Amino acid sequence: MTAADVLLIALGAIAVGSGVLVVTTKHLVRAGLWLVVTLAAVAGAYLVLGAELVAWVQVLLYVGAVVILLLFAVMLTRAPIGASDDLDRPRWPGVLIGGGAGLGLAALFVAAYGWMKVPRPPSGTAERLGEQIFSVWVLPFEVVGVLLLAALVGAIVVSRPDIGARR
Amino acid sequence: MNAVLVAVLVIPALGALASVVIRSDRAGRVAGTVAAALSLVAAALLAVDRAPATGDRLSPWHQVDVAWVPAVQLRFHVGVDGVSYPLVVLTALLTLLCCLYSLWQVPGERNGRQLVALLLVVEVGIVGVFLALDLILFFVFFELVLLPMYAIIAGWGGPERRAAARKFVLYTLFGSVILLVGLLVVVTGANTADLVTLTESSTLGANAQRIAFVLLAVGFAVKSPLWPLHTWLPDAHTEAPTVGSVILAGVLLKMGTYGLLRIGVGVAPDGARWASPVLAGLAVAAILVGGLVCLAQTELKRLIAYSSVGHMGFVLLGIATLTTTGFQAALIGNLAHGVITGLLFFLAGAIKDRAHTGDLGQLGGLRETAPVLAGLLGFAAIASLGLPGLAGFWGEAFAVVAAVQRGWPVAAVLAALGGALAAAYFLRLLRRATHGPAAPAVVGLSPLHRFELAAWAPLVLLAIALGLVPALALTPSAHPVRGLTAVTHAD
Amino acid sequence: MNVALAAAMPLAPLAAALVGFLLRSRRSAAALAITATSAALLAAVILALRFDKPVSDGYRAADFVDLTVEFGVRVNGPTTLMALAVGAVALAVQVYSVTYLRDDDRYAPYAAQVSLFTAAMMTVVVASDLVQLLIGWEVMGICSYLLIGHDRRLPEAPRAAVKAFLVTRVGDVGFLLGIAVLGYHAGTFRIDDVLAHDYTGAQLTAACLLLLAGVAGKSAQFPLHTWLPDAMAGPTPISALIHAATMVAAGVYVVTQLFPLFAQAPAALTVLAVMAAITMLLGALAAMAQADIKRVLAWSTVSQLGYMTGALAVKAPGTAMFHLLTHAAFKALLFLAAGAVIHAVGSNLISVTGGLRRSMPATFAATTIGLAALAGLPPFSGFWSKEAILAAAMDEGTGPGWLVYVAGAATVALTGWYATSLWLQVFLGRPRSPAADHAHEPGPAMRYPVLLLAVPAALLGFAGLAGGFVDRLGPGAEEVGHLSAALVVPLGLALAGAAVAWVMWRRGRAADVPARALLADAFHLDAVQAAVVSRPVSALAGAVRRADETAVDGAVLGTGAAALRSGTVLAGAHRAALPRAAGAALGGALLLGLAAILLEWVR
Amino acid sequence: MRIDHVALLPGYAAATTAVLVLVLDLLFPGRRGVVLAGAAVGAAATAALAFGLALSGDEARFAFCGSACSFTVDGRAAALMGVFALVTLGVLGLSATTRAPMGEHCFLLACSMTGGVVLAGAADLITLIVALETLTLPLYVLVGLRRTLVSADAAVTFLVVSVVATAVSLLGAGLLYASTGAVHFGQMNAAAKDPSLRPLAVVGCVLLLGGLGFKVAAVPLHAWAPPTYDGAPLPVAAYLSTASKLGGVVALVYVSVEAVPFEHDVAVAALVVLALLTMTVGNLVALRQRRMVRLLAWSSIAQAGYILAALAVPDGGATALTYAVFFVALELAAFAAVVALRTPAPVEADARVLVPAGGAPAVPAAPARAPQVIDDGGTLADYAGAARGAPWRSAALVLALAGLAGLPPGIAGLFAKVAVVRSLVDSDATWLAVIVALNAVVGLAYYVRAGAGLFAPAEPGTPVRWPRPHWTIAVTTALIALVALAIGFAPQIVFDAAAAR
Amino acid sequence: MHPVIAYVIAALLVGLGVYGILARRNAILVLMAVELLLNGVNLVLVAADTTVKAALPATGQAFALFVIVLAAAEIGVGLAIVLQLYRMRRSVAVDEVPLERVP
Repeated sequence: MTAADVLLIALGAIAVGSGVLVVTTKHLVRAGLWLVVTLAAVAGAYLVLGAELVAWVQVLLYVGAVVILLLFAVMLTRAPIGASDDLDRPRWPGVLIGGGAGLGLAALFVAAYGWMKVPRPPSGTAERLGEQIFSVWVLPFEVVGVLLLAALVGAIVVSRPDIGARR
Repeated sequence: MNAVLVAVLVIPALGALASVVIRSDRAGRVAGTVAAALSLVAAALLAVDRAPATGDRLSPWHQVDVAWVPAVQLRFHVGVDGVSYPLVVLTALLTLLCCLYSLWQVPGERNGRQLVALLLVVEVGIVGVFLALDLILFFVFFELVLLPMYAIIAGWGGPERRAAARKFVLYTLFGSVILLVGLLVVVTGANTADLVTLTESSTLGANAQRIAFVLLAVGFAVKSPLWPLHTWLPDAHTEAPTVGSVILAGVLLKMGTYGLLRIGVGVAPDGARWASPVLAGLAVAAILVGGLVCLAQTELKRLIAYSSVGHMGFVLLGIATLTTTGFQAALIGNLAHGVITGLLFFLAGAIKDRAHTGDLGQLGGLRETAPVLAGLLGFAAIASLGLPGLAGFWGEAFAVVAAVQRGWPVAAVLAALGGALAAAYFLRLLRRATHGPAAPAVVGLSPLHRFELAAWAPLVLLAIALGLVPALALTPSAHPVRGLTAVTHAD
Repeated sequence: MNVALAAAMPLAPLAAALVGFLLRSRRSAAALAITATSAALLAAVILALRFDKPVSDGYRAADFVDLTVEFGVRVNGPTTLMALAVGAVALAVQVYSVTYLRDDDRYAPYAAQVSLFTAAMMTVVVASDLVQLLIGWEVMGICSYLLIGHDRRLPEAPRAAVKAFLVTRVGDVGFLLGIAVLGYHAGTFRIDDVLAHDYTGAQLTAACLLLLAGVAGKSAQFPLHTWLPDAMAGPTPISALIHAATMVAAGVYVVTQLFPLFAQAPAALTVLAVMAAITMLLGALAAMAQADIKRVLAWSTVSQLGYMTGALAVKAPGTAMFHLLTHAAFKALLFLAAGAVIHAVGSNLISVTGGLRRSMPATFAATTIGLAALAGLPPFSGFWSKEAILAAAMDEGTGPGWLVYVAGAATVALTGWYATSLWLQVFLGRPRSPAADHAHEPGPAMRYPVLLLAVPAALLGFAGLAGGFVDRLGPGAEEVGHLSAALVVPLGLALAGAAVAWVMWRRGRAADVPARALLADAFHLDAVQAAVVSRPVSALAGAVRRADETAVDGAVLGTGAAALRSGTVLAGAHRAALPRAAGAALGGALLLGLAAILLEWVR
Repeated sequence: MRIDHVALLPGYAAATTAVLVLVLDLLFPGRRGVVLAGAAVGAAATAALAFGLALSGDEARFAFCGSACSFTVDGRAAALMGVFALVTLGVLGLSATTRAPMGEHCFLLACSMTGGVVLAGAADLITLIVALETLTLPLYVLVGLRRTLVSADAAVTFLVVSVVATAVSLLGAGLLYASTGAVHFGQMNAAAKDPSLRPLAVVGCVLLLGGLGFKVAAVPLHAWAPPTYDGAPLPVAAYLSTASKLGGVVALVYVSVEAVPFEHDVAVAALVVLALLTMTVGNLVALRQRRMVRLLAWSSIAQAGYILAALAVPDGGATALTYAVFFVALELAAFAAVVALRTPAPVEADARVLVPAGGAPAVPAAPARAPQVIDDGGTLADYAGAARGAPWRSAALVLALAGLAGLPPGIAGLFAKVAVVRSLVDSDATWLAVIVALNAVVGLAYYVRAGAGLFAPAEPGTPVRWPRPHWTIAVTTALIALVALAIGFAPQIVFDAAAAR
Repeated sequence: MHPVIAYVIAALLVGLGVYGILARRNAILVLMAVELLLNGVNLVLVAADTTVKAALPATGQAFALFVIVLAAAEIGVGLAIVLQLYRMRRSVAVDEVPLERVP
């Protein structure tokens, strides 16, 4: 039981706890905010696992961009600020499948790794990773560029009905 | 000569193309008919300067062998020999007659050149089946027939045509997909699809042969059709236009029996020997069921259709005996049935077109109002009940002889009784339709048209010729049949 | 040369038939038919004169690789005689018909059919191969069907025609199988080879019994005799043809040709004897009670055929042949004469005739000869042949022999009775109807055949004294022409029967025989046949058709319907909102994962 | 770090096409023809390069190789790149009258094509998944571009299910990595020794396959396909059912054959189950469809089942790809004919079909101004009389349907079926072959119904001659149909290409 | 340290994500749930780096980065599409989106 384990457990508790709130709260906006907490906690977990770069990208991209987008969307769809009761459908399928998936995976991992112990990974992997991305993974990186461009244009064209509408 | 071999397949295809492309309906029909005539000439030419028979096995008179799709072991390997030649000629002949008939009349005056085109495509498929010496190629041609025939029934048929056509196409496709699996069992097992090689020496294991033969038999049984896989036939025949019925009964069913003999027995002889008793049992059942149903049948075309079930039962019995006598009987039975039932359906069509009913209850006294038609119907019926001296006799009588030869007395007796049944229901048909006072439906029928007589005369003559000179059909096939039995008895 | 002549006998009428079917005018049709038939007869005569030794020749017609069929001719003694009889009767019938069918617009096809019939019978006579024989055999059947059904005015004609063909066809099933057995074991169907081949007893018995079925059908032996009386529906000349020289003769003739086989199959002969005994008695009894001239004659034929098969059963084929010939002569005569009577009074019924002696002297004379021959009174032909048969039966001495003899003797008495009775009722006494009053002889074309036939009917018996003739009859004809003291028994019986008939006639009670209804209906055998065969079969047919349509086809349609239904159900499952899609995806993935784990775990 | 740029040429061409389209759209605003032409040229160039590559040499080319390469271009990959490009070209040809903004339409198609091209060469999981995502993501937008309620629903359906499926396959990939420590195909089966991690590997493999099954619309990840196809603009539906499906097949082949042979027995089990479900459910439900596009959608689900069946036997990869290519050709022909038959009303008649808020029907709000706009597949009944009114287009459709049913004249389809059944029988899965065969019978039932609909008499009042399609659509349809017919007579090309390594 | 902890957290996040996807009506909330799921995946990938002897060290982290970008792109387009849906039917409830329209 090292400090790392304690940290991990703590962060995990936060992540899972707020995750539960994300999928159960009756307030749309709060769901978004709880998501921030979860993502942040996961980012922390990345740090503990020695993946700084991933952690920071997580913070920037997710907490910075994605969540903001989501909140904007919430606004644009005129969601009520207060609690709304019609957010959920019958729960049992979710409970069944979700529970099955989560617990099943957990069991799988426990069975696979048990209480195995590994040395804490060295920190400062960022530059190695970066260089890797620009060498080994440069092809997917470039393709992701195309992907993002497409996403950008697509998002614009979809959300601007006047584009291409002939008059 | 090999050019002719290809021409037999290409000419009808071009004819079909022409009759579709040509704008004027009349010209289109004529073009198609000309093509049919040419292909008949070509088919007849196949008999000249044959290659000498080599050895005891399948040795084509002429053959063409070109690689096509190595990946599925498909070669364009076609050839003709004594077994396939008569059937090829019969196919070409019937197609020509149907085209002639369509020159004169098309049901409901619906676009005749398309009908002619479809007939020609069907001819390509059927002739291809008889010529193919490669299993996959055989299957390609086998399938080629399906949709055009569907279109003929669904497009030019009677009131219930859609349902009948759908039943036909689905049921027969069921047969041919099973057949496909069977063929591929053979091909993958022997690692060749070449029929000549396969019949030379079957490298298949006993078990593979059994599986293969069962699948093949089921596939062909649907086409033949063998009881109890026959129920698509009556509906199809009842609804199909006259020319459709003629082709269907005349040659399309033969693909099944021919395939069973050529491929089923040819490539899986051990399987055949293992399954032959069952096959024979079903064949006898087909004979009896066909006869009894006909005895209780009240619709002209349905009756003829069911009689086909009985006749094909004899053919299959002949094959099932695995004796040369049986094979020869099956082959000549095929031809006879093609000629006679073709004629019967022509006549039934003529009657239904004129009397506007095929119900035996409403027909009657035909010989009072239309003596020639009645006479021809009588002739066709008598020929079909297997009267000695006419084409039908040889196939049926010698199927029985073959059964005796194989040591299946019970099958022989039952089959012979089935022959008696045939007499019973055909005489009943004649008594209902031709004898007695003229029924209102048959009063004032329009006289026979010269195109009709032109289309029927060859069939009448053939029925007599095959009856008096069976050697016409039996001599060419004697050698290949010997080869086949050599395979089936090679242990 | 002989071969060519023999070949000409069937081929000439055949050609006439094929051409005849295309003809329209009656003149040309008649000319053609008569020419061809006379040609055949001429050939038969020449052949009979030239005949010295059996010949046979043919060519291979059908090659079934390990079995072959040949078409050819095979000439021996009986052949020549049979051919003569056929030719003569056929010619007589053709000539007679020209007048008899004077006002029938379908004479042309009729004549062609008769020619075909002749050709078929000739084929049977000269066939050198069993299959070839079978061809003629069955073509004859179909011709009888066509000709019996010829008369459009008679409502029962079609039925009778169908019956005639079907009953014989049922017999032919056995015949075909018999041929198959013989041919298969001998490896050929050539009659000479078949006769030469030595079969095991079982094979022979089986084959012969099967053949007998066919013989019974064609030669109207019990229990397949029922078609013959109904066949009266056909025009009278056709009856003459069928009863005298062709159809019914074929069965007997074939057995004489194949007799060496039967001789080695005692079981078959015993069966034949029983069949013969029943047939001759049955026929005679039924003949006694008929009110219709032609039916009397028809039943008499049945009974006479019984004699012939009886002769075969006692191993005297030659005798059978002899009786066949004499019978051909007098039965043809009787029918044509009866035709004349019917023509004159316009009815078949005995009750409307009477006293025709004066108005129709020629017919009277001819009929008298015919009936005398039928009754077996000396010196007419029937007497000789019948004596020969009874003598042969007595010599045979075994059980079958005695059976045949006793039945034969009894039949002689009955025959004497009904022949006499018919003769008295029709020609003597006074006319019993206006028609009978104004009756008159028919035209020459009908009269001369009758008179010509009277000659053999009267004298053919003496041929039995000519050695050459007897030799030609074939084996077992030794008795022919040798009269012994034993003949008093049958002769006496015949006279007794005649006397009884005369007494009853004088009392005016000629018609009322004991148990008339039962006899008239021939012991209701038709009804039995209908109950045992016809009705069950048609019931079965109906059942099978229903089963085929509901069960077999139902299964097919059911499959289709089931597919559609399941399609509907599944489609219904997709008529839902988006989350179900997502749920399906995730649930599916989860299940796959679990399944994989389980699979992994069980291994 | 070796990079063989020749191997990348098709990829570059594809990406360039996308950019080119953007530029053209900027330079010539509103000139739909120019943009379309540009995109077409780009796609053609890509195809040319790809096939050139395929024919250039036998030895494979590699790029981005560290310890292992993440991009491999052998003959097969090159040919597949070419097919992607050709399909895109065909869809562009059918897009002439689309009511989506042409610039974006073409751009997104080009991006998707890029994804496909890269996918064909992908040699590691990351590249594979990224490429697949690039192939898919633009389609969300394209589906939505009809701007009707139907298409908005379609887009959301597609989006949600797709996202979920991607997440599933990512999870699978993650587990595979966690158990093998490698993502390059070559190395994955080399690694994975640790038995305790085997369960992880198994589950990962199955999840990955399942997630990819979404792309080919394998049951139970299929429910998105019918509504999405039906809601999308016809050309996009055509693209979805061909290129996108081909992408799925490629990914499945690479993963199941290249990546995880060490789990092959498990993979086989999973694939067999998927195959059985997919073909049976697809065919049975297709029996009940009344709308042309939905019928094609369900039929394409069933066809995916046959492909999966082929994948389920050892070295069935080549067969699966062969079948997929034949299927793509015929399916594209079918959609082309449908587009040509359902040619839209002229452009100016077209109102802004974007419905004002309030969820009114999807047709123009003021039909008084604009005639009813035909831009979907319609029902089968809508095709009555087509055989008379538009014989050639109907012929093309019949050809395609026959081929999909596996019957002449669509011999290509026949050979496809033969190939699948053959490989099944060859590896002693005869029972599976029989099931495939029987499914083909069920399939024919609805193909025949659709085909016969064309010959049904038109209801009175409709004009006899059908409106002529835009010339590009006509030409494209003709070409596609000809290709579909031609490869039926020279199928060996496809067989060879699919087997070329 | 014990990687199993991280793995279990990941598993739970995945479970939550799945639950959210199935239980939520609002499309945006569904997308949020997807994010949870993907975070779980990422955690698996990152944790994997610490347990396996990777052929190429830190591959998991690289993979995770790509996943994050993919997720971002999907969210971007996804939200646009959701907004379009909202414009069409004034609602973003996924269970109002039919898979098949019953005419």
